[in-house]
Amino acid sequence: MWKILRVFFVAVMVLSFTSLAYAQNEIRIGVIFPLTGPLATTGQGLLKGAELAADIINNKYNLNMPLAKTSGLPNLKGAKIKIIPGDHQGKPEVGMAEAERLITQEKVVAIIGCYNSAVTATAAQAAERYGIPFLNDSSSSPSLTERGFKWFFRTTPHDDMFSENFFIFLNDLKKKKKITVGSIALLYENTLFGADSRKYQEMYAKKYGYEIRGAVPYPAKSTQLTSEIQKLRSYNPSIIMQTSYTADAILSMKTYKEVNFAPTALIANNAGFNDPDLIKSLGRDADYILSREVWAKDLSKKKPMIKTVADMFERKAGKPMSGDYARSFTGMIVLADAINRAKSTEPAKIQKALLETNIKADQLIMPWDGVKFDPKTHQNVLGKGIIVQIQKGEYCTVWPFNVATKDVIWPFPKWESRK
Amino acid sequence: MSSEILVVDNVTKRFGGLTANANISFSMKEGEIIGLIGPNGAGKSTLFNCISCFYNADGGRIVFKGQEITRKAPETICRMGIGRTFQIVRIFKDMNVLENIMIGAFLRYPRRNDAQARSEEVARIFRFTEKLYLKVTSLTISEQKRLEVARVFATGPKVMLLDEMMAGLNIHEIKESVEIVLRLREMGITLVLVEHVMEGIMPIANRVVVLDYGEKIAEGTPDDVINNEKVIKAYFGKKYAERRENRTRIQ
Amino acid sequence: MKKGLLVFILFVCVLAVAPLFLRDPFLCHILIMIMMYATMSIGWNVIGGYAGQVSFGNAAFFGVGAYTTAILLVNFNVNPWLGMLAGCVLSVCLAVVVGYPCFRLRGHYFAIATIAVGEIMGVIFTNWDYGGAAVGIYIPILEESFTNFEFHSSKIPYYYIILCMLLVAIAVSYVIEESRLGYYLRAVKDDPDGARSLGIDIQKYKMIAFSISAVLTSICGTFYGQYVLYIDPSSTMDLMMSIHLCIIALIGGIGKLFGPVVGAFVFIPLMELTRVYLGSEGQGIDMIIYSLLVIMIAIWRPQGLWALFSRGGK
Amino acid sequence: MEGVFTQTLVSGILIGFVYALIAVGLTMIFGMMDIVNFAHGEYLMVAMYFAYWFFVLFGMDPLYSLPWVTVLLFLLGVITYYIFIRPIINAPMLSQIFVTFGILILLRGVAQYLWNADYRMIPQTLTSGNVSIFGIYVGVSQLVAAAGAVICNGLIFWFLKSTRMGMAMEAVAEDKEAARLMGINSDRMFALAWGIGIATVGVAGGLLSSFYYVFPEVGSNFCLVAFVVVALGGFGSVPGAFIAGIIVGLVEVLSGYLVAPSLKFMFVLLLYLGVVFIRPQGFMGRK
Repeated sequence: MWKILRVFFVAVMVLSFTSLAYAQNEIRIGVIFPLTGPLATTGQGLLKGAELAADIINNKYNLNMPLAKTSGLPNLKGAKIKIIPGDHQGKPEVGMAEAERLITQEKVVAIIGCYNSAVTATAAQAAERYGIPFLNDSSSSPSLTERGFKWFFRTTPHDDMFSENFFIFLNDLKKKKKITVGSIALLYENTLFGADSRKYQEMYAKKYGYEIRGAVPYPAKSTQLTSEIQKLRSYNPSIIMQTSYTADAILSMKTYKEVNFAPTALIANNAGFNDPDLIKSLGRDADYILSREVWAKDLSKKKPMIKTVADMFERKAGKPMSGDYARSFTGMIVLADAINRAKSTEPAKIQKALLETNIKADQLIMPWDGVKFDPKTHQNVLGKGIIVQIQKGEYCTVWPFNVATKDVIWPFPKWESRK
Repeated sequence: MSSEILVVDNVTKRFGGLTANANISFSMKEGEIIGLIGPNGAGKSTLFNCISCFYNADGGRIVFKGQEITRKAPETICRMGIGRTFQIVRIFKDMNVLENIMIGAFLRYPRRNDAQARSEEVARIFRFTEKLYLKVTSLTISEQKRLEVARVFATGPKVMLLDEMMAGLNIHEIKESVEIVLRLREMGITLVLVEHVMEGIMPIANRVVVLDYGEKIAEGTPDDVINNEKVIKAYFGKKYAERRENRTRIQ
Repeated sequence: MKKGLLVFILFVCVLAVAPLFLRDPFLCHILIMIMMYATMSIGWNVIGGYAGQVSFGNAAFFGVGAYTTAILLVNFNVNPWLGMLAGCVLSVCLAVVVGYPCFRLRGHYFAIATIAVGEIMGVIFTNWDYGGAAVGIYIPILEESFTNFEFHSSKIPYYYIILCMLLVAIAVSYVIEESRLGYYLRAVKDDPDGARSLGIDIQKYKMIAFSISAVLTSICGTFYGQYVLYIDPSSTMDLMMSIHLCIIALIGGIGKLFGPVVGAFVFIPLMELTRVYLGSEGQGIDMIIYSLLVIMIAIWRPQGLWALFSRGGK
Repeated sequence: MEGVFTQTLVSGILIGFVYALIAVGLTMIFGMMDIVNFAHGEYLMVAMYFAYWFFVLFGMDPLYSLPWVTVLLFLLGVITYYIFIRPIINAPMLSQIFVTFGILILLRGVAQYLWNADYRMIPQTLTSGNVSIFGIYVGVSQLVAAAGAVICNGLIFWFLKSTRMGMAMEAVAEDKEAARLMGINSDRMFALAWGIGIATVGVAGGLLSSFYYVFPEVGSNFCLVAFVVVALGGFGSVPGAFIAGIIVGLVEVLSGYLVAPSLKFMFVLLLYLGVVFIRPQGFMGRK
């Protein structure tokens, strides 16, 4: 028996000290997401989004999108994008280690990642140390672009803007739809994502003159949320703003129904509420939830390209596209476009090209006004958020009204009034 | 009273309803060997544990060299000079002979080399010199019991409580144990032996204390005790005691 | 013992020289992680191996070490090295406060009580706003120097610092094994009542072992904070980390001086490799391999791999 | 608003019953063999997946598939015993801990390999929706789960106390060697203990699947609670686990509602540490 183990042990040591050979004309881009652990399902989807973008770039598709019609990067003799995946398991130190591994061992020219804000923080630090461009596609914690990093770029808007959108939306409801909007209570997961969202929601509530009756943090991975929701109910708010990942989003909706508690509106800060698994698990109980989003399939009425990409994604990943997966897709497109314009994989040139990025709105599958990076913070200033509502099991854009495809259903119907 | 090294005064111990020891008193002078005998279940082990503070007596006092120790912890009284062994041998199975003794020696010799030297010396006294590095599990029962005594001796005690040291031994081993007890006494150690093996304890004990049903029914030199009616009754039952009485009267 | 000493000296020389040949930072990172986990596992071995008290709460000491240094640095601008000492002192206090009641329990009850204590510490730090609560603490990026305990240009200084910590841990562990404390702990583990009858105050000695374990784990907490420059409750006080410390000692050889070191050199690369090469498909294959190894060792080789290498070990 | 408090109380008791049911299997296995099954939460996860697949593939509502899930888990328990546990029956505590810990990671890895990491839930079941009793709204599936837990606990208690097989198992728990002298094949008893222990967690999984999501790591949410319940109730005591389960459920929900939700689990742990320091063997455990 021990012969085998010793051989196995030697093999392990040898394997870990060899570095991998790789083909010549390919652009190696590192992609770091939570591929295992509690957020594995989101991580896998994000990876598929980036892979779809790489596929579109590497082959010819007639889509009005940078590099879609050509195969590979024309300015680099048609070199193909090669994605090197990395799994950070939701742990900051593993994110840093993966970033270093991809940079030093896999010799990637740039990195996209990491979804979890805390992991993006440490991974971006590693990239900064080695001077490798780091494009953040889906982390929404505002502090990431306030650390003055030279190599860090972010395409997605962050919580600061998203939180403000909530209250602009509420104001629009009051002005245009003559809907009275009452007091608000917050329910959020006691993690970096939740704590950050709460801070900004409270800040903007004060700024726009809305009353926050109370804020209830809950521990992640709870076995039950009854006590939290009952405490929320004791504030008897009219609107609930919730920040949860998928597991607790499902559990909380089930509990709302169970204790027969229906606020006049439930507004969610993306994440779990925009995960296709939510609708799959809750079925019709998920209806009427309002959630901030950066992408929605029904936007394709104004931009058909969105539907074709969404269908390609569904075929590739086996689940419908969501805001998160659209953002990792867009992140790859923006990065590839920059490398192509830089005409080289040399980090400084890519950085300069990223700073000059100016992608138009119609070339994106996102409802943004385009992609342009602020020279100091490297944050995409043209990013915009939208608000979607789940109606009959589908995400429909309801705000801003000029882009909306469906009318807002307000208030949130009582549980017993539903069929 | 001053030369009394250990005084047991009205010690009582109850387990729920059962009174294992009821008002037992006796005292010991330095260098004496006391035998503690009595039928099974007489409360010998309970008294033994009370003295060594593994149980805290419910009533009465135990005084060692003028200091009360009734409520003390076992480790404290060991430091004060009362060492004890166990009915079922409790030696450290993962250690060899030398290491077992060293655990005892460490009490008086904190530095490792001194403890090791002392242990080797103790091993010589207890004839373990060739077996120092043997795993203790390979020792015979009598060797294991002897090792336990050696280990306690290494802590430098004034009084040693030996719990059924001779039980389960053959004649030759009993003789060996007796020699060890005598040598301990020569070294000025006071001994309390709980025993069933009469031929082992009777020849060497200065005094014998007999317990029955938790009470002290007799105390005295071995000869007094052997002829004491109450002791015979306790050991051999009422019927035998009466028959023996008639016969002696007839003679 | 001669052979063991020779092996140890060779081992130290190889480690000391390694960074000069090893340019690749990622492998340097793996070696740093191996040495950090080895140091912590040696700390765990003092209480779990020598004293036989299986604790699943050692990650709390790691967290206290990391947080004390970080808070003192961020809020009071205290040098990280002083912060490390403060961390050790606080960890020892925690060990005593937790140890006193917990050591009255035995076997499974003790193990589960330590899990409970570890989880309580996690909840407290997740809700302690002054300590950054769930947001965690970003350790300020200071100018690179030994006194600031921060190095940005290369990992080599970190490598040598953790190597020294590992050597300190091995030395402490060796001294314990050869001293009264080591023998007494083994006696307590083997037969508590027997030990008491020989004058050993078992609570006191378990407490000493737990405090040493706390210090060795706490210095690694400080190191981790200065190395990653970001700490949060879930990455520093995680039950899985406490369990990994036990597994590493188990794989290498419980209660043996070099057990944790061998264990770390097998376990950490395995974890990194399965994650890097198999994890990305997210298929869980890495978990399956890692679990089968743990089961195999637990069933067929409880004395650990160390015995495998040196024929019966120390 | 007073309805809210009583509602919290009721839901605390209901979840407490489920905790009790999960803990009963754990305490039985420990009572018999002094082995703490760290993988207990993962068996719960496997049971929930079985219930989910019965629903998706055969359209069976979790209540109908419950007997099947229980039988499958019973077999899984017996297989686990013969493959993993028998070799370490007399091994030191640490080896036992790491074999069960190895099983925990193995089941999680297999679940992730077979069914990937998505969150799954049975959307519409017989017991969905809620019912109001004296004005208190309670989920029907929680009620059914609680009822199932009580019945199952009762069955186990009856089985151990009055059937021949049950008493034989109690005997083996008391003293392995003595039981063997009485002609009881302790090996088969251990297999039975594992079978029944894992089967009870199968029932809990089946009942939970009607109102709780499942994904490969859902076991860890319940695992620690089960340990606390077992240790609080006293290792090896089935009635102890039952009472402790309800108390833990209540403490968790009430402390969450009255004090602070994010600290609710800490109160459960403090309760546990408090009780165990006073009575190390828990409420009703053997010393």
